Amino acid sequence: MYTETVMEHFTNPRNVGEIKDADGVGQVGNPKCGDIMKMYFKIDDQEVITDVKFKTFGCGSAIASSSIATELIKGKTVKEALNISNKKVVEELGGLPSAKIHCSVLAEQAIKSGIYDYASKNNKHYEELEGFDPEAAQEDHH
Amino acid sequence: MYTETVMEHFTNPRNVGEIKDADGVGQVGNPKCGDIMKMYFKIDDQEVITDVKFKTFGCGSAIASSSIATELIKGKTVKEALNISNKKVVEELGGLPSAKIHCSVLAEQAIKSGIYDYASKNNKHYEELEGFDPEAAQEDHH
Amino acid sequence: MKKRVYMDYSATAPMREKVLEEMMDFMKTEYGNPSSLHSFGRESKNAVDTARDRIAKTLNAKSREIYFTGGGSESDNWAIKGYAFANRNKGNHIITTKIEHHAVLYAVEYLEKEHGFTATYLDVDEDGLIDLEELKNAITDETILITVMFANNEIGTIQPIKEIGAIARERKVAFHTDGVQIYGNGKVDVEELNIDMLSLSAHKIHGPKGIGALYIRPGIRLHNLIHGGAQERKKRAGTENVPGIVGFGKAAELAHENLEERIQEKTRLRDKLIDGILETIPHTLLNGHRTKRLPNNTNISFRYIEGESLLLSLDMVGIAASSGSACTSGSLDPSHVLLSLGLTHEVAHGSLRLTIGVYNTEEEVDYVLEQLPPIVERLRQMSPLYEE
Amino acid sequence: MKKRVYMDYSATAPMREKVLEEMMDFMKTEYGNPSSLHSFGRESKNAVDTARDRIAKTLNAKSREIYFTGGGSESDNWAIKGYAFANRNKGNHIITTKIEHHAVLYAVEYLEKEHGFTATYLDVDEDGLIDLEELKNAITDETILITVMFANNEIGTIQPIKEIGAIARERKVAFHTDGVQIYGNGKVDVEELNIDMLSLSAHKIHGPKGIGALYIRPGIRLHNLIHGGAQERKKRAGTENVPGIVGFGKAAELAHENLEERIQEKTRLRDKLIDGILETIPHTLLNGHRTKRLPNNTNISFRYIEGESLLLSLDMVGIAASSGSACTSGSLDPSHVLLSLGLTHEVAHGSLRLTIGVYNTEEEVDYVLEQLPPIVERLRQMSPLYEE
Ligand SMILES: Cc1ncc(COP(=O)(O)O)c(C=O)c1O
Ligand SMILES: Cc1ncc(COP(=O)(O)O)c(C=O)c1O
Ligand code: FES
Ligand code: FES
Repeated sequence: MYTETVMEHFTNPRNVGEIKDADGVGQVGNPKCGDIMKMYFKIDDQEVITDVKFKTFGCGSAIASSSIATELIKGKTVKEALNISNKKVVEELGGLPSAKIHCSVLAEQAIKSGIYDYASKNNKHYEELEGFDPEAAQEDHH
Repeated sequence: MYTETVMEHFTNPRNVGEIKDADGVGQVGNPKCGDIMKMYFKIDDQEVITDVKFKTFGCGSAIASSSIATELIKGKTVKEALNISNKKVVEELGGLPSAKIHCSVLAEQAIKSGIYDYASKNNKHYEELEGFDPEAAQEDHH
Repeated sequence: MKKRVYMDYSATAPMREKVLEEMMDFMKTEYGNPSSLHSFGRESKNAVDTARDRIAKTLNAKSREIYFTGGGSESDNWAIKGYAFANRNKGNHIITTKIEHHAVLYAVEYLEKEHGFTATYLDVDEDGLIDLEELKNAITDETILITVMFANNEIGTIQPIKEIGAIARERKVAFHTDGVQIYGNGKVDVEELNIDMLSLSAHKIHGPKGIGALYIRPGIRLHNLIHGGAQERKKRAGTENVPGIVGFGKAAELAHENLEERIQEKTRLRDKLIDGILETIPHTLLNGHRTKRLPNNTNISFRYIEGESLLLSLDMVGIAASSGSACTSGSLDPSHVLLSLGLTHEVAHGSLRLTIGVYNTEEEVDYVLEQLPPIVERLRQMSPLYEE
Repeated sequence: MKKRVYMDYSATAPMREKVLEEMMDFMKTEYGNPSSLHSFGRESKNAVDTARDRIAKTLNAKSREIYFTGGGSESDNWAIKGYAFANRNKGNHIITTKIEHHAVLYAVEYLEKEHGFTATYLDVDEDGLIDLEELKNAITDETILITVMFANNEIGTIQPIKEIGAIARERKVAFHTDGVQIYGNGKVDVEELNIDMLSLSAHKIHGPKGIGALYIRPGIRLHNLIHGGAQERKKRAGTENVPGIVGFGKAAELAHENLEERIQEKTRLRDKLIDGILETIPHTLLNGHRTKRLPNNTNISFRYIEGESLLLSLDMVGIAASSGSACTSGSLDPSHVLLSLGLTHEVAHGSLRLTIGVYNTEEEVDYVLEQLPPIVERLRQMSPLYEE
């Protein structure tokens, strides 16, 4: 059902945990389908993501998506991170079953949500976040 | 499905054939269910059945029933023959499947019909034949 | 040991060794419910997918258009009742024929009798063919479904399916066909033939019993016949019969290797049987179309004798066949198919169906041709209908 | 080789060797359609009769009251739709529960949605038991059928079937029960319990997949679900799945040898599992009644974690189980059964079902008890819901 990459990330997830003094925290998802994803960001003055951690209550692909997404954005600029789509996450995982695509969407949303938090705290504006509603993402991502 | 006795009588039926100068001939049945039974009787002055033959268009149990019925009545008096019921035929065959009971009824009817013919030609009356309608027996025995 | 010749392949065909071999793994070790997440279950799921691919390929269909069922009868019932119930807002009229298998006939009658549908039962000619003009004329604004069998199980006649499919398509009526007998005996291309739904059964092609399939064209909406779990893309509930499905897939694959050659070989043996019987035994009559017929089907009426006696006699010399006679079908009426050809009850009763399979040899055909004449003669001698 | 522990027997149980052995004859040589007249067919018929006898015996039923089907889902659908359609002149109301298997639940919903019936779905308490008073109050003049499952497949709770049967009898309403899970896990006496219809499935008792049965009390009238040939006394068409039927018969016989002892042994292992988990892992909760439950069922919610991750992790150490979580059922919603007990979505998601079979050993139970705690701990560490 899952690719080897998914299983590998599920078994050895990268970047699990919390960041106490995070510059941005995002939480998305909906317990209804069994998934909540929380992401913590450290972002430096050059808008580079120096650290990122996650906690996920969710299925195997939600965990693998969190893991690979955090890997993808670590060391990248905020702009670059905002351009990571769920498609990219799926690609990197070597594919997901069609019923599981929404788990990768969750990862995309968690990134956006965390950066949104960082942006509001620091009075920054990213056009990639236009139209993004962190409330909606937390309520229901379907 | 069939007992050994049925199969034996089907394979080696007794008394197959016609009697050209028969004293009585009975024909019963209905091609609708696949069965027509014709029985020929030679009956002497003492009302003893000295010979009997049959021809049957019908299933295995119809043929076996004809065979055993003719055996049962050969040498018997007309009265005795009239008292042979289909139950007796079934018994002698060691049983018939329930859907095949009507095939044995056919044999009982053929005897009655043949004796009825003999009786009408010889102006005889048997109380066992009261209510017996050879026309009905020929049309439909169900 | 007594000689045994099985010539009743249209009733059911023995499993081929390779089919059983593939099934064995799934009966012995690879247990697991394909809907389960764990690895036991996953292995089962792969096997199911492979089988679906194999069957789809033989029909020029997509895998996701194949739904597994519990057999040909279930497929027929599902297609007909499921389509009728789901589309009754479009109309309540169904067109079928008088010579369908009972799984179709009784499903349609049930809808008429209990659920307010109406039906037209098309006549067939003396060869068992429907009239395409009659079909066209039968279509009304209320018509939602045409169900005409591909090839008849008793007399082997093959209907003009392509033309029927074209008419259905043009008139925007769904077209179901019972393909149980044609499958493995002829080419079936659901695209070329415009088939919307097609019923199949595994045990007729040397697969296991109790497993079948329904091909459903995308866009065709059916109610479920069996509601419940999410199996078969939520269209047919019930834990998948994995060994059965695997066996069906293998049987389908095997049946379509050298399909053309096999058809030719079966046709040769069939023709030898037909010609041999008609030439050596008087008062005989071939039922069904002489050439538009299944390559494995011989159906002959022997006047003056009755089918069950004939079958019993053949059975005693080791030949297994079937008849259109009363006694084998659980009913006492003669075959509705033979009567639809215009045969009298009496003649319909005296009919014999010999259906050939891959395992039959020329020697077996010769054996039948040798055994049959004295048996027929003996039974005729016992028949009050027969006068030399 | 990696250790493999199968504890998902309620999903499907591997065939026992003796079952396969008896089936083999009918897959290899004894082919023949049981409805055929010839000797090939007759041998099949005898085998079918034997299987029917064996099953009837285990239920205190008569052989002629047992009808073979394509599985438990078909049996449920047939009982419910068949009874409803055949008795709609008496009324249009059906009573069932909120925790039925989907084969029952969706069949009832279908009748409501598409065929003008109405239904009452009884609540259950936190242990999964229905309230008999509520049942009585739900019966109206329109009520024709009560369908309440014998034992639940997810949480194992066993309903007061005898009392339900008595109420149904007294109020002259037909009573169907889904016996798929209880069969082989408890005594079922259709007379003592006043059961009018009972669904069974072979693969849950180490028989083959794709075969089931419906017990029907004489006098209970159903429409056919599958019309067609005269098989199963004209009530269920389709060429008999002879190997499947033979295997089912054998499995039923084996499951009822020493039934009492087996139940005791399963109960012992089950209790060890339940107690072991509840004692060693905090924030856990047993689902279903503690004692009125299937002897083989353990269902536990682990707070803060999600079922699929748990199953995947168990699978990686060779343990096959199932969950009431979204992801295994083809739907994303949590189990309707767990929600009916009053669990929140989140807790319902974190549940695990371990179901024991005859092949499980005490060592395997120990292995699970050893593997589970670190897995749960690891997943909890990843969970945003968990605070130590
Ligand atoms: C309680 C219950 N009813 C019905 C079924 C359906 O049985 P089957 O999968 O054989 O159709 C199952 C198992 O899936 C079950 O556990
Ligand atoms: C034409 C046709 N349709 C349907 C069926 C029913 O198939 P099954 O016996 O697999 O249910 C058969 C065979 O019995 C058949 O010959
Ligand atoms: S997180 Fe919703 S199912 Fe994967
Ligand atoms: S004679 Fe009518 S079936 Fe036997």
